[in-house]
Amino acid sequence: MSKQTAASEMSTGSGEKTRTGVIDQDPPKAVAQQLKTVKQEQKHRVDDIDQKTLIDLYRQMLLVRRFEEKAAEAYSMGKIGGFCHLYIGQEAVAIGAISAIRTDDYVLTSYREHGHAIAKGISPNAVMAELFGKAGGCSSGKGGSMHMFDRNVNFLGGHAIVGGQIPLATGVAFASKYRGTDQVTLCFFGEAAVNQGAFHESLNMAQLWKLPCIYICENNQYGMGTSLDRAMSFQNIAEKARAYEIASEFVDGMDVLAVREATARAVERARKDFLPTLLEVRTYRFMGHSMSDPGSYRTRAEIEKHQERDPVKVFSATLKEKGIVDDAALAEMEKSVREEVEHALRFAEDSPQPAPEELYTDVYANPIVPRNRGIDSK
Amino acid sequence: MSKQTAASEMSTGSGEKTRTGVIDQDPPKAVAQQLKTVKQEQKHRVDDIDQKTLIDLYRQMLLVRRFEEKAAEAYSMGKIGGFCHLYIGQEAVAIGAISAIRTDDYVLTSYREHGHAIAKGISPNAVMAELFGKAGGCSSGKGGSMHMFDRNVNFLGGHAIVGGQIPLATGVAFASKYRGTDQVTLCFFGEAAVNQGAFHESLNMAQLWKLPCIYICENNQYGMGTSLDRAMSFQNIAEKARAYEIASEFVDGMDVLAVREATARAVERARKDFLPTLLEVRTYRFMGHSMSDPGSYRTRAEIEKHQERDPVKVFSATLKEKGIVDDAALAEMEKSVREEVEHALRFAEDSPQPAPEELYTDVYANPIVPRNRGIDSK
Amino acid sequence: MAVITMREALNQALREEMLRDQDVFLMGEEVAEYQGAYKVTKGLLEELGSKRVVDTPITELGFAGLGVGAAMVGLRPIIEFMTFNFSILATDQIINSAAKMFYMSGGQFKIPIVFRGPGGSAFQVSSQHSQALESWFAYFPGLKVVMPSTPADAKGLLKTSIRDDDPVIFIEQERMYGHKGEVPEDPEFTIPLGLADVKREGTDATIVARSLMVPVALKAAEELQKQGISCEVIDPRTIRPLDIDTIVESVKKTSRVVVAEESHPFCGVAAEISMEIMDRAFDYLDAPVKRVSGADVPMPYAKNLEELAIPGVDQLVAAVHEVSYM
Amino acid sequence: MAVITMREALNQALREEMLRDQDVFLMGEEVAEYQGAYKVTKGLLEELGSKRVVDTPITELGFAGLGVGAAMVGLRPIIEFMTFNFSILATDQIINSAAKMFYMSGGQFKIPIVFRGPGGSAFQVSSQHSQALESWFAYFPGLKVVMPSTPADAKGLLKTSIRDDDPVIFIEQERMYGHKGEVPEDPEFTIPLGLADVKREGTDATIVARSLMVPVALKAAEELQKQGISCEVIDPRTIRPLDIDTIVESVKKTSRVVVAEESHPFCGVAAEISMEIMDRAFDYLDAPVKRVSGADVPMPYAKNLEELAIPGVDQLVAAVHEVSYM
Ligand SMILES: Cc1ncc(C[n+]2csc(CCOP(=O)(O)OP(=O)(O)O)c2C)c(N)n1
Ligand SMILES: Cc1ncc(C[n+]2csc(CCOP(=O)(O)OP(=O)(O)O)c2C)c(N)n1
Ligand SMILES: [Mg+2]
Ligand SMILES: [Mg+2]
Repeated sequence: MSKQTAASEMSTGSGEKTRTGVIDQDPPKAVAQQLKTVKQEQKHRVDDIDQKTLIDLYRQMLLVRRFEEKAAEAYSMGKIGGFCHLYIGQEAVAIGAISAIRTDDYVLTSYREHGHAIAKGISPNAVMAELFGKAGGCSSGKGGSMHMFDRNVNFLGGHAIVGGQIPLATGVAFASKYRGTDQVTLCFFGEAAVNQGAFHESLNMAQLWKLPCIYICENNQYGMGTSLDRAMSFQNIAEKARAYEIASEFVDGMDVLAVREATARAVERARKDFLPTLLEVRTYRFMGHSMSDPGSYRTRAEIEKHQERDPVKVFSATLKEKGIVDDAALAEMEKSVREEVEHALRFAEDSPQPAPEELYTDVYANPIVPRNRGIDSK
Repeated sequence: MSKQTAASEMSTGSGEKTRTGVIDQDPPKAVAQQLKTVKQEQKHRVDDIDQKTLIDLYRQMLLVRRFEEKAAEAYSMGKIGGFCHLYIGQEAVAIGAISAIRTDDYVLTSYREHGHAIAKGISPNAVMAELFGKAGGCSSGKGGSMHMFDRNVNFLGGHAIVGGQIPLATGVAFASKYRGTDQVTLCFFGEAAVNQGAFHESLNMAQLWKLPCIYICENNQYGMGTSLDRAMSFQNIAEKARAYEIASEFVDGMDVLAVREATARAVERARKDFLPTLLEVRTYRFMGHSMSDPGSYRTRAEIEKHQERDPVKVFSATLKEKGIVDDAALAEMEKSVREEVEHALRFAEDSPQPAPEELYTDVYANPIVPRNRGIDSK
Repeated sequence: MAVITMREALNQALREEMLRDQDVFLMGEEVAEYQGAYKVTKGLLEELGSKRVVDTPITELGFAGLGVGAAMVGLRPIIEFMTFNFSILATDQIINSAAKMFYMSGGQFKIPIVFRGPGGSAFQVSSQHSQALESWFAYFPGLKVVMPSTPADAKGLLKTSIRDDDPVIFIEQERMYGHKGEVPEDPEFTIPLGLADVKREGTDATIVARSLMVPVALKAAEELQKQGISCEVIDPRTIRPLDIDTIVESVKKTSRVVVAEESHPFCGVAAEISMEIMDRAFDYLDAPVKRVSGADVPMPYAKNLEELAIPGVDQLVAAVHEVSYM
Repeated sequence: MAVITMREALNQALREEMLRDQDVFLMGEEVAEYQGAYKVTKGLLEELGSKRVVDTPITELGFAGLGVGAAMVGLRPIIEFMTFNFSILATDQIINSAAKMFYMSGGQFKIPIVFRGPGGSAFQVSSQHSQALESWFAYFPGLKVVMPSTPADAKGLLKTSIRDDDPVIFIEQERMYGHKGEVPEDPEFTIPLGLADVKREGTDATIVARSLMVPVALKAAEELQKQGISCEVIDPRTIRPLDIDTIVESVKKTSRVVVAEESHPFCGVAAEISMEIMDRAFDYLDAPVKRVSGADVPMPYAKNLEELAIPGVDQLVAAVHEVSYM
């Protein structure tokens, strides 16, 4: 077994060992996986999955990619304000993972969540309108890029305090166990969030109480301009799970199928036995931290090396090589995705601004008619 | 090698392996060490240390024990108020560890700090007066049982928020490195503090930046009424150091010499190489969590089993068996310690209350003559 | 009506609401097996089981956030802080998650949670363990803040808070757990949030007091009555939303106001109340609103200093004299 | 004097004080290699080295506490919060350690630390990233709170804060980094804490404004001047300690006051100022003090709503009309 494909074993809460999708045990700064090897791996995985699902996965990745390219355009034109954190390069993570759960399962994530929102089933229209701060947005224009929500598809945000969603997700999983439902919760966060106390406190509770929460660390190797090794003394995040006796896996985040499989394994443990898992998914963001990041902390060459493993390209190549799609089918998908994104853009532009009185709604669910009035500028 | 005496190896930041004083790898609920084995170990250690130091260590432990028995008495008589957390049973930890550092090294700890304060060199008079809330107390009566301070001996508190002292100590160690002094910092905390985010955040920074801080977890197996296994999913605290690549040891906290030796090893690493260490020191508190704790969460039998390993008794027995002290010497020490404690009590009783105007001093070091006056009840 | 302690009244409220609604659970440090650090949760574990009454690690940020997450999907958590001093570690989840979730999700995720526990001054535990944080939480839209001063209010307001669909900060005064009073037994006894209570009627001056200051104000009013000054004592009970109307009505009658609080003064609740009184009853005021607050210093340990730091009857009497130009 | 931005003025203050005193170091997220998320720390790493300018993990509670510990033994840390929103995670160390250490140690351990970073409303970043926290910190004795409104004030006050022996919360308005003004070059240029500045003299009404509201107030004053109303604009600059005397002097002259703030209103700084004005200048007031504050709602993302949430010139003009009974 070569180092890259060795299955390392990690301890789990129950003493059981889980298979892992380890592809790279080198420290974070080390080179990315060889393109050839990834494709090799992915081709094996393709065989286990039906064609419709494969095509669906691909289309979703492409949709998120094109959606964000369009959002970036709109941002540059001043149509979107605030921070805007693009997910380009990481699509395989959200789409792979979320494809392994049901609609009634829960997803929580950070501010870099357009991809997760779309993967969980929020329409690109509602996501784009939210970016535009419009009434038709999935949070009625009140949340913006960092706070997408949709009750109907159990998409629970969109949280902008680094690490803040980790205790929340733990609580959502607590509720599933409390009620005895078999719903699982996926909690996504960046590798820099691992340094927050909230991560530590949550993983301890999750394993102590056996909560069906799957913690998915999207290790894109940078927290803003700070590389992993400048912020974390021990950089093997999957291994940190041992400090809580939580099961964990290291996963190739450039392979949508690897993510899907690892998540599926975790989901099974969560659904059947209420057991948590930590997945460290190694990925890379191709764009700046946010739209306003000059990105001078890494070289063009470094980015390009990672772009060779672009998860969208790798996957389309695999699908073609396996004969699941041909060029015509790909072109057709490209076209329909672009149309969908255009449509989202038009929807967002046409959607009205929130009515001024909306400023004062949604503060309280049980508003107690304020006996004190006029204390603010209204 | 029997399980009890096996030296387990833990990974350290630099890849080096440290010897450990592991005496007990069983999960926390497991039985305490056999009395015989402890004494055996302690006798070996005695040979490496000069007599004066040994007697000094013993006298300090005895002093802290008698001091706190007296404080408990005064508390019951209503002379001391607030919370009062006794250290009885744990004396070997503070005294062993602090005996391994210099006066210009730093100590920070929690609210259970009478022993540490005395070991670091605050006079029993000043500690007792502080408990009495008197002007002669080491914090001028403003801090009380939980907030002892003494600048002159670098005793930096006495902190009452569980885990709060851990980042502070990390900062003190940061300052030593910043200035290039070779001072080390000892940071004591209970095992329940390990579940706080502050622990996690601090250990990461300490190893990332190589700070000369020695984290001493006094694992007395209960956080108030909650046993370790009800609060922590993975209970081997020394092992948790791996998540930060920090060196660690597991230490028998009932053997003052074991603690002293383990601390000395950590001090060497800290002084020479600015490296942090985590020590998990297994101990037990013989009294309630605080003076008001009914203690119904553990049985008399459990307490008694641990009392067989009373660190004061074990040590006096060792010293006698080794011919370092005889009964007469022990009786003499007992007498002088009791006198010292009586003296402290009288000092505290005679010390005046803080003057009423002290209410308003020490709020600011640079008080800016308040142009706004009278905003409080004065 | 039975005469019981504040502690027992709170315990009744918890028990009744947990029996009434399976979605309510109670979580915090030492709430279950230890029966509560202040014994407020006594007997609940035994009666309701360990699913409903959960002991936590010392991990305030974590379990506060866990509670908010559980509330997002419809449970109704009661999160006990062993004391509110420790809630400071959890403020991010209280403010950035609980208070804002309903708003930033455009009204999709309400957060029916109660954060409760003892607050305010305790007995000689120094500054980290003895502080009043109500103004701190009340500052944030999205939170409700409740502070009862009698066993009956404690029970009725806690029951309402548990049934309320918004995050409620419910602060029990640490020194008052043993205070006794008559408490209704009807399990449907509740008190609406946002409604002040006139604890004593009077005509010459108004004392607005909350929590620990209510019994102090009532004693001062008695004292003053002997001197021929009739004081009205108003307890807002809910700090946010604040029932300013009841206060203003009283001021229109008495024209003189003292606001008492044990908290630090700066940007405190008394300042807010005074500002509102000035805004609504300026022409009725015969004297500026007088604030009597806890000392503007961290709480000292020494008993004599601690006593000086908390307002007492004498200070309230003096303040009423002052607003009466006596 | 050179005309520079607030950002540059702050940068100068940091640089000068770090050159002056080896004990001063700067720590925070992205302060070093990235040159600061808002570029306030630009060039400092290069000039002062990585010992003095330290990038941290995202671990606010941890590095805030680390700073306090370093201050206990005599260093003078400057802790940057990337924004003050994230300081909420660190409040325990700010309040329970920094603010109280000097007091609870009986005056043995002073904490010469500056916590600084952008605060207040930012541009369309929604409620978790857009909030004003000054009243929150100012509530606690032991802390000082500073909020500059011009580049010169920013520089002079930051230098003084760094030299001060107490913990200072130094809040830079996120929208104001690009604001320009004349700034003295003298490295000994400092501005004392606790001293308000009269930004414009006037006789008919007083507007008390801080931070982002100062330029708004000055524009409103111009507007009002055209209508024949002469406004005095006072910027307290330091929120704690508060220079109430300067405000009261103005009120005695004008008899009419508007207090402007972009923060939420409840228990805010305007309430505190109003209470103090009432206390000291009751007989001079011709109208109740009027508060114009940010909306009492979490900050919305949508641009149109956001604009409505922050007080503007029109609202200030209307408020001055109101206190003038026009
Ligand atoms: C508590 C907190 N501190 C700082 C920030 C500012 N910030 C936003 S994202 C970010 C980097 C996070 O990196 P990582 O967790 O790796 O996620 P990524 O952005 O790479 O997806 C920082 C510092 C924040 N939002 N919250
Ligand atoms: C943040 C915080 N939460 C809760 C408490 C209340 N409390 C004080 S000590 C304690 C138990 C701590 O246990 P441990 O850390 O094991 O130390 P030990 O008391 O055993 O020495 C608790 C819950 C506190 N002081 N601070
Ligand atoms: Mg990252
Ligand atoms: Mg313990």
